Amino acid sequence: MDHLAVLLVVIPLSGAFFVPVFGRQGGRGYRIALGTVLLTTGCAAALLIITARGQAISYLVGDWPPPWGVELRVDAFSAFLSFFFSLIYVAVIAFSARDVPHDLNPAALRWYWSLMLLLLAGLLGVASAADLFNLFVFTEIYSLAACGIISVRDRMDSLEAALKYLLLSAVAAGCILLGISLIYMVTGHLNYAYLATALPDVAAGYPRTVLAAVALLATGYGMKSALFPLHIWLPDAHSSALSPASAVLSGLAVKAGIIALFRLFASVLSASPAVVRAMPAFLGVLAVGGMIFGALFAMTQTDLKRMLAYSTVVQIGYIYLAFSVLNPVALTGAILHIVNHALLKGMLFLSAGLIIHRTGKRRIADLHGIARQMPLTMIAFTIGAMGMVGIPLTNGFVSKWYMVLGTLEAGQPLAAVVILLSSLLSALYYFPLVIAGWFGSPPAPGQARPEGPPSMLWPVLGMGAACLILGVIPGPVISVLGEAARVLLGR
Amino acid sequence: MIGWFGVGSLVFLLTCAIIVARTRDLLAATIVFAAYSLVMAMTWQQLRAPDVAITEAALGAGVTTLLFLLAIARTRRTEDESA
Amino acid sequence: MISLDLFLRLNYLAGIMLFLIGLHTMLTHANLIKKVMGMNIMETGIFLFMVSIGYAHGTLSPIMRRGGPVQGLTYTNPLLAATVLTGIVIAVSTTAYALSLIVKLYEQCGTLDVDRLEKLRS
Amino acid sequence: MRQLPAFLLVVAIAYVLALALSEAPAFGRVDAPARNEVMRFYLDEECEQSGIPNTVTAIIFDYRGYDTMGEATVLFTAVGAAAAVLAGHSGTLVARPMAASDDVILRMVSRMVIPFVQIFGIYVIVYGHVSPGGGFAGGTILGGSMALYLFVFGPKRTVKKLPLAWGEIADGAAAFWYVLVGLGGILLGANFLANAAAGVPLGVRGQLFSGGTIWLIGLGVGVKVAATIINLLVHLAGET
Repeated sequence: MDHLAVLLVVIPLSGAFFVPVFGRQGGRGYRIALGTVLLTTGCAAALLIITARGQAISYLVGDWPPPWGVELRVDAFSAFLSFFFSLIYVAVIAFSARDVPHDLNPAALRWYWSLMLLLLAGLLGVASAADLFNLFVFTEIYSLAACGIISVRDRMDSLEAALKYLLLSAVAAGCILLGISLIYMVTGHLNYAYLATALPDVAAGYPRTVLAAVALLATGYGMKSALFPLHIWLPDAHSSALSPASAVLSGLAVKAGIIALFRLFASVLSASPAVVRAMPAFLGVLAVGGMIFGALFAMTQTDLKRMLAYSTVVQIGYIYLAFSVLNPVALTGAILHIVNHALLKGMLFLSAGLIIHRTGKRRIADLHGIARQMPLTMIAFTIGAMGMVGIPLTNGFVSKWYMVLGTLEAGQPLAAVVILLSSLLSALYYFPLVIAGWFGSPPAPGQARPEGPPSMLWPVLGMGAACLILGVIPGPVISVLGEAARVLLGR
Repeated sequence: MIGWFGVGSLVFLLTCAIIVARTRDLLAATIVFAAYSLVMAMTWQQLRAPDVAITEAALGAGVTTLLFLLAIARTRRTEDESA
Repeated sequence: MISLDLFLRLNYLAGIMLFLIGLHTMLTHANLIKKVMGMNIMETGIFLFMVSIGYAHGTLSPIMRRGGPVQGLTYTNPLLAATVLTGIVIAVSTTAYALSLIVKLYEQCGTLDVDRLEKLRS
Repeated sequence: MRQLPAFLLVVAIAYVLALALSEAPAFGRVDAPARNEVMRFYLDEECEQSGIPNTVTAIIFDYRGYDTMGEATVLFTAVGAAAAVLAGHSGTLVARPMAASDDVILRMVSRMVIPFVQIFGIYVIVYGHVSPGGGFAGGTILGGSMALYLFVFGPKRTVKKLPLAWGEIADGAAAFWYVLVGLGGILLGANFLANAAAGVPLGVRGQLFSGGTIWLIGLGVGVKVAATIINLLVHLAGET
């Protein structure tokens, strides 16, 4: 059964390799992609069942024990994220089947499926890595694939956004690699567990080197996850991609950097007291910046997808802020918010994609009265907006509730105030849109357009249902996550 | 110690890097970059990493240069875009 | 504070300086191809740094002669060589992809200058 | 505009790194902290048990074979992304594919040289576990020979000799070959990518067919890298 830990990554990789070999005709690429993603979801579900009771799988690739070989570690944290990530992928791949083909030429379409699967493999690889260099390699896989699915859309703004993203993520990769080599220089280990044992002594002997390495790693992963001043690539990249690609990028890909930092911090860096003092505080300050400025930028946007992209900057801020107080309750909220935001933002981008697919409109001002034409889409969009703001009975409320509770418990009421304030700001840019969509008068009442095709609607509505379910009965998920958070913080 | 040869190649590398950064002619920069990569490969050979050196000579000096040449052939040769 | 010891670490210093030169080129130059060159210099700087970490005076390259290692001699760190190899391949992949994006952008816009691209878009 | 923040960022990183380096272990120390039992295990284990003289190749394809699978995937991703970008003809400017050379000397010499370069590439691939080199370097040399053909005879003839579809199929198949070798380890009752632990015979040290799966993986990686390079160059040369 332990083999599932490696199969989780190998299945999407194999699917990606199959597409150019077997998927050269028509709809085959789609079928390969969907089959692969379903298999991966099954695999992740089995892993979640195994690890939910707090027991972690440690897989030794090639049967070489650490510190010599590469170790994979799947615990409740990574299994939970893997399961939801692949579940969201099912919806996005199903949505793509109708949305993407008419935007792409056949060769680009083939690679679109392949790159989507590579992105998933990279994300799952990051979630299960227990070795610094292995983490770096999978970070590169997902970053390149993320740029790739932006640039498959052959437009000038997509190409430019992809290039900007690629160059900045190369800078980030350089910082990460330099950080890894500094850590290796003073410890001689790459495996998390061995680093954790070696680090307390080393941090006493080489305090500045360790701090510099941590600063470089935090910069690198902060850039990859669009932490506030390093978020400049995100709005272009996420608004110019195809809608399903935006859903995956905004919902899942930016989270990989957060996951990597959480894991690194929890299993390695917490061994050094200086790092524990410096890093979370630093991240917390930047997170607050992201929550305030991201919201202000979001308010001024006129383009729907750009506004959603800035909203991602805000939500990333929540997750980092909740992480920075180092409290198990807040961390439970943060992990839950990773998944909740993935569901909500994925759904918002997909419903924006449906609106663009049917009407061709993407300016916020043009969306008045859109609910009369596409009520089901608008219901999904409304659930997403309510979740983003944190209205009770949606999943966004649950995670924000835990984050606020945790920050209060950690004795940081200021952080709680910032979370509430930023939610209020979210309401200011989401609700006018929703109200105009439901009650505004459509510009040309004569031309009624039907809803999108069912094959595009059900993924969106399914995600909406998932959001409501997680919002109404969060109990089982919270109990799994509480365990995961305690394991992460080592308490 | 790394010896005078080592120090000399480090100085050469830094000079090449600055030239690549400064010159406005992209083709010239590519050629200097190829020389830079070859000297880098030699430095790594001196640092007793022959596998890395042979890979850098093939990938860094060879393929990267070819990629740059092709890209320049299909775009433009100079950095100045007064036209 | 920063001491003179830095000069006993000449190889590290060179690697870091190449990293910084590359980073500066990447961030300040407007030309896209030049940015990619800066990226390559930055990455080779890191690799030089890593290879230098693996080196130790008076050691051999980690390839054993027939009949096993010679007694009393040591070898350079093979793990760093392996990681640098991986890094080189990743760097080349990134370069290739970046250059194909640049060629395509040039086909569509006729410029390699980021400022002009910015103007064209708005 | 862009100059000042970039300069400040570079200075900040320079300061952090200088602080780190001023206390880091000195260059070239034989007793540096990184030279610990992990490194010694690789070297000792190599000479005691496994049949691979080149320790770096052993680390790449055996101890840390999973990372190398990721590395091959990064190459695959880059080719895919580049191919997707360059596949369509949507540009407003006319694409300017690379022209063939009509120099007789160049043509004759490259006709003679290419087979030798290819043989050398294959040699570097298959002897990667004995001498410096291996799948990545050898595959690059093999791909480089085809790049020479591309540069001299032009992309049209290259594509006629080696259709792009073949390159893509070889790329995907060779990457999948890596996964297959890994799954072989599971089938033999050990873990993914297991070599000696799965009972694969290691052969006689220093000979061509030694090192168990290392040889198989190296071959796949060589094919993969060669296919990758020629795909990339053909795409970039503008014949798609």
